[in-house]
Amino acid sequence: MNGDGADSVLLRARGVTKRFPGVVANDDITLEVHRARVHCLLGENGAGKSTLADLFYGVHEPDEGAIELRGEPIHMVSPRDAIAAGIGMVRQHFELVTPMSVLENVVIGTRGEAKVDLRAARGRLGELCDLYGVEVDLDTPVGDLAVGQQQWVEILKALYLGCEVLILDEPTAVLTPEGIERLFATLRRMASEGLTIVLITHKLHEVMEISDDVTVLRRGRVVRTSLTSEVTMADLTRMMVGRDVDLAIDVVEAPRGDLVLDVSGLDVATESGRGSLKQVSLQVHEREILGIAGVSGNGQDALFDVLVGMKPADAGRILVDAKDIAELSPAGRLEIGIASVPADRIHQGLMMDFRISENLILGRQRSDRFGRRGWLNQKGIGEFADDSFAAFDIAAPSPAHVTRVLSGGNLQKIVMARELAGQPRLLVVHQPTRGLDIGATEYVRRRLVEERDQGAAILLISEDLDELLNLSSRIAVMFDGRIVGEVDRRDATVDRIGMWMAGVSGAPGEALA
Amino acid sequence: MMRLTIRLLATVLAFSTVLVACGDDEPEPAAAPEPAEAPATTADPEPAPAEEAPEPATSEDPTSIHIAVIFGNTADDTWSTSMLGALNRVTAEAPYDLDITYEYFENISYADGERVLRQTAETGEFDMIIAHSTYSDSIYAIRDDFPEILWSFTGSGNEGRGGNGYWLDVLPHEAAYLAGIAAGHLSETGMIGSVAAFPFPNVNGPVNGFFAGARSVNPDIETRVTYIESWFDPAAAQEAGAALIEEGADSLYAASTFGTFQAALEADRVFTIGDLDDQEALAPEVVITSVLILWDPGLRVLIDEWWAHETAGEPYDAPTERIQFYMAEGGADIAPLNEALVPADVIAEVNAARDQIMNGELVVEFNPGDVG
Amino acid sequence: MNTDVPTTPGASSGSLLRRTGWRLERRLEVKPWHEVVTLVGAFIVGLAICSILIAASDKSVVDSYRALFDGAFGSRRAVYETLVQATPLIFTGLAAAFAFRARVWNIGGEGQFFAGAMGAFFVSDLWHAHLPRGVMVPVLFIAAAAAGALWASIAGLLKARYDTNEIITTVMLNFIILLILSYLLGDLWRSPDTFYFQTVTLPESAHLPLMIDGSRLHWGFGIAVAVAVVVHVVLRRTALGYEVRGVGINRTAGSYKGISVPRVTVLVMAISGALAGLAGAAEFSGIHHRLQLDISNNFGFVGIIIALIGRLHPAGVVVSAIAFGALVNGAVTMQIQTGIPAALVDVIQGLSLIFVLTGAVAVRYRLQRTRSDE
Amino acid sequence: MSDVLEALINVGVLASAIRIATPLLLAALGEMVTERAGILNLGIEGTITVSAFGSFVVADKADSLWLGVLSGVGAGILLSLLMAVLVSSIKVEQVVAGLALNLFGIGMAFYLFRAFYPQTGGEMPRSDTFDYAEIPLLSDIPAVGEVVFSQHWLTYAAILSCPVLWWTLNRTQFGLELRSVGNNPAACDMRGINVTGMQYLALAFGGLMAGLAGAFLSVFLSGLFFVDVAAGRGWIALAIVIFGNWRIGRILAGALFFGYLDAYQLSLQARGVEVPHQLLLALPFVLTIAALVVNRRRSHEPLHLGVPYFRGER
Repeated sequence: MNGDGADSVLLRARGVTKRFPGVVANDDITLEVHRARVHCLLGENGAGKSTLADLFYGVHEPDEGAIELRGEPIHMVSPRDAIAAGIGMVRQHFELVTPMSVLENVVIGTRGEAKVDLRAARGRLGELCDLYGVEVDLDTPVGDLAVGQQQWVEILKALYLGCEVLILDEPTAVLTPEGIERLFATLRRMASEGLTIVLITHKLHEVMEISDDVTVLRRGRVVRTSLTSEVTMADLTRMMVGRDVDLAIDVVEAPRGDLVLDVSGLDVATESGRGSLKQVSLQVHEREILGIAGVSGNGQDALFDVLVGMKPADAGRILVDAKDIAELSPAGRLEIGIASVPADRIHQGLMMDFRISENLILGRQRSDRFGRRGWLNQKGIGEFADDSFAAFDIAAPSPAHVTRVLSGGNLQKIVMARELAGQPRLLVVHQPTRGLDIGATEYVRRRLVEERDQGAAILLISEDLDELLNLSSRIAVMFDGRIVGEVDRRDATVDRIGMWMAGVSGAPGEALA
Repeated sequence: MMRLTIRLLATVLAFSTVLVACGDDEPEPAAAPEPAEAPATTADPEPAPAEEAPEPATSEDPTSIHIAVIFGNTADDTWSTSMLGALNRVTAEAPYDLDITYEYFENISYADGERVLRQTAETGEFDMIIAHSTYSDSIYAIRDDFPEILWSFTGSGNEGRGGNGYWLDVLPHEAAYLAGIAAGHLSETGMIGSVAAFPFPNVNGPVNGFFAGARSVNPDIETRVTYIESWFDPAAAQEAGAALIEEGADSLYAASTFGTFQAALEADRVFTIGDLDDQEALAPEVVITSVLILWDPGLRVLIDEWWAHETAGEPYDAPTERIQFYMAEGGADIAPLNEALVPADVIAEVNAARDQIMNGELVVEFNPGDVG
Repeated sequence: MNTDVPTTPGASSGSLLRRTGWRLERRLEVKPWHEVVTLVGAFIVGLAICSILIAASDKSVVDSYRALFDGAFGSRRAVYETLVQATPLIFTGLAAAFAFRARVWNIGGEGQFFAGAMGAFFVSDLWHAHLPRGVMVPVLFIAAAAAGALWASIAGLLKARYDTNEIITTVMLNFIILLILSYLLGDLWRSPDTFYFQTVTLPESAHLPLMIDGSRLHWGFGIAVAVAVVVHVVLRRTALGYEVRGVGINRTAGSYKGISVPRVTVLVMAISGALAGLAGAAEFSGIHHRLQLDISNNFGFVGIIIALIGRLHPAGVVVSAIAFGALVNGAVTMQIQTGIPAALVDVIQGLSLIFVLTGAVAVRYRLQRTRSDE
Repeated sequence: MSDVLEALINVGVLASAIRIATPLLLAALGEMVTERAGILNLGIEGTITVSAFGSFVVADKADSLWLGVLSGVGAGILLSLLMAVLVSSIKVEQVVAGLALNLFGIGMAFYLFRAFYPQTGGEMPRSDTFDYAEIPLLSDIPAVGEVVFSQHWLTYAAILSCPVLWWTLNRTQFGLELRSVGNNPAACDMRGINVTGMQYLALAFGGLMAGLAGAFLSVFLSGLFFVDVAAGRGWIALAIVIFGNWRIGRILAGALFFGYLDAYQLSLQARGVEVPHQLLLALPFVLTIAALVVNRRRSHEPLHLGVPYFRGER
């Protein structure tokens, strides 16, 4: 418990600054991580946590300042140096070679052995699995594993190399509440056996639950490091956000209108079988937000894709305003007023090398407003861009600039401006505030509510329970490709939804058919 | 950006037209070589006037000629080496006591032919430009711009149009016939073959001659031909030769190709006959002789024509027919037979037949049709 | 092949460089002057190395470059010839640039060039006796574009339907069409009155008219520049061009927003093939007037290089095609006048390319000191 | 017709097929390894040419065939390392870099050839060649001995390299890492593997194998160097890699099959059978396209093939 002794400091950042073009990701960061403790790095998205982790792992080098290990400055230019020094990391986006087996993935990069002694490796790995209660088939290609299991493969990779410090970047995003519990239990056990753990998260309750120490980051700076036992959640919130916030939006609900989206018996298979949809049925009405909760990887992607026309349904019906849209292409669905905000705005929503004005018309480049007989209407496009800039308060030098230069929040504003422009009948939204700062989050949520009030039917898929509880009229929960429960917001509680998210079905009558 | 692009494109166009327009004021450069021609040919100070041959030359007469040769392939292929060999011999002969110098440009693609020929001519350095007949179209397209240059193309060609464009050809089918006699005698399997480049008349002619020669001593002999569709691909020629050997051929004539000797080297008792240039030294173990093409008489004619033009000032007047040379006229021959491989009586028989061809007693038909 | 990896700003560097305390950083925006400076720099380095090679073969560097320049621009005719040389390269360069804009890797320009020439020959053979020049020449070009488009569409359709790697299919199609042409030239299409594998000569009525009488500069050059303008307008001002660029930047986002990537892929391949086919028609009807296996001097492959040096921009393609034409054209004069071996000319071309390519990448980065305290 | 069928299993055709297949196999194996590391090298044609020259000139001037092979391999590796600098360090587009390398390599080889061997009208320079290495006893087996055991030692080496390569790729740490680099360089980087270094090694190996292919063409087959010595074999090797779906066994089969088709068409001509042989020659290319379509479900194409890797970008 004595975290103050200088000799117990294992890892230290001393005045570390890291700049990227246009941003200072880490600004003069100093912090100490003590041996055999769980240290949380807490902060909003964009606070600089992942960059700091990358600096600890040699992915990037600090522009100023130094990383110290066991009191000695260590100069790392590559993860190889970090591995050699005994640092392991599990990144938020997994680094797995999907066509290869678990065993092979673990063995990759183990130094000094010419021949892969797969038998020995299998033995050692088996011991590790037993020790921490990990159940995974070592010969399965990792591409076929569930996301939660893939994370265990990543952890095994780090442990296999015998690391002293294990850095985990947002490990709980892909886990069920039950999985989180197991992970935390394992981490505590590892810490008790002498492993030092740095856990990056933006979830307060996780900090409170697992950590010994916590460092709060905001806008690339350290706000404070303290013993977890000495702070409250309210303190942490204030430090994280810089003010007292209540993201809850006052929702005055108008009565819902006609049925817009009527999905029944939907089956969508995926190649690996993961994330498929099984017999999904749901309805969304005018002036209503249906929230879809669930741990990621339980079919949300497939649901989004099948609604916007990126994936065909294997069975079931999708009716919009009582018309079957199964045969409609994504373009056709845009035309009848189905707008969508994808989860990954950079990969699925935007052309980063387009001009901003061009991104604003993506999908409607052949509409009457922006073109005629195949020609683009430059004037129309320009006017629309100016309107959007004004209406959505987009911070960019001009619509003629390349989209790449924008920040995350402004990127999402462009997506929103584009999708909301046509007064959509149905709006399918997937993780609309992921990675946004508080201001942008607030803004996006408010626009969604406004849109609902103007009569749109909104399907909101999110992994952020607070967001769902705050915005939705009703919440349905997906688990393993099924809707396992649905509840009116007024009756929703975190416990109940959490149970469903973990795959425990609700009592009969609670889940709507 | 749009405007920038259009401006850029406009600039490019303007730039091109300006460059073009600038040139408009200048005298047509194509015509320029004419006055430049005389100094270019007489400028060479090295051969001192004192050394000049007495007989036809006046002090006005040229003492040197500079020749350019354009090769489509590299200068190593047998067509090229046969031409270089002839140039070397004619240079040594020094007709009219001329100091003959030549330069060659190799590996010039067909697509570049016209441009390269023109640029060669435009240097004003060359009195005569010789190219393979694959460039005959190109020569006719530009030769009128260079009336002082003697143009020549060598080989099968497309058509002759006279003027300053001379069409040279040589006919090696008689020499191939002689090689066929040797092959016919040497064959134990009763089959001979030829690895040929393309089924073109000037390839088929010698191949037919070769087979006819063999049949003249062994009427039952079987004949096979394989085309490799390349003038110069030793690896393909080798494999084609191997396939023929496998079929039972034990003498291979490399018609306008190169590399069959390698196949013969790797087989038991298989002989090969080189083509265009003497190849015995390459593989004396298997090459019994080579069918030679000799450009010497053709080159002499060209130099005569050029001399007449230079000294008498007569315009060039090439025949529209090809100027071709049979064996008796020195356009082709058979290389001395390999005494280590060919029995003396066969050598004697071949030499006798050669004499007969030379004095006209034996006529070998030129058969450019399909090989049978 | 996964060619659909969108790139976001971030650091990149090899560790060797990093150990020196510097790193490369991707520029957010590349300004035109960056490109110009880098290209000029690359050009100078390339020139320097070539100078060493020239000096090593005992030739005067100054004379050589003077001959090179004279050969390329020294006279009116030299300029025409440079433009003649540039003409097919503009077409094939545009073909590659258009496809690459959509990240469709059409390496089949060479085959599509021949497909175009074959299409042109086919119609000229069919109709030449009956059509006046004013009709015949446009018909030739249309046929060439159609044939090039058709041939390229095989790769486009296979990619759209089966997601086959178009680099491979287009390379294979190059070989296949050359063998088909070889077969036809040896058989059905072979001119009865010549010895070689070649067709009959085109009648005058099918010759592309000259832009400048007495030169070889035919209207193919004018058409090529016009087509470059059209390609630019299509890319910039039409919905199709928008979609083509979009598919090139991020095909996932494109398909989420209703752009049919397979459809665009097939269209792009077809248009790219048509452009390369036009090159075949221009060379066939403007220069050679008969079909032969050797009428392309690697124009299809060089077009790819032209496109990349021209930064996939039609104006850049035109400029770099003319520059390349000048290099090729001037190189012959250099060879003839100074006796530099032909092979060295190829080496010089290869080297300049390597440096220009390097420069084209380098322009996207800037060198940044990583540690101010060292 | 019987000729057509008989030629199919003719001993000479089979022996010839193996001989034709040898350089294709060598180059294809090298390219496969290169591609497994994520680099698409279109410059094999140039590499083969450079190596053929390197082998020839040293074999001829130093009068040692073994030195010749060695220097050919060295030349191949050098050119491939230039490719590595371009694509792996500078990250030039791989397709263009390969094309530029062909231009440069072939030009350089021919330039140096002329520097060493000015042609003034004499014969083509020719070096010695290796003799066939007939394996005692085995080569006496009827038919099989002639087809399989009377080839060049490099042919045996090429075929034996298949199991060795298989073992290296699938049973060693190095092989595992190499395959990983082509599939997910970021994962490897995070694991401390030097991605650039692996790609350099893979390209060097590709250069070594293309170098052997070049040496085979010059100092084994003909003892000659000429500018078109590669004659499209680099491209066919590329096709074989795809035809073989990046699998060693199938690449071996593919190389033999492509060699076989060529030998077969020559044999048919030698038998006087009239076939449009162009169509037979086109068959390998058509089949490669077909293989691409057929294999698409179980493709072993490296996931990151042809894509430059930048740390920190995804």
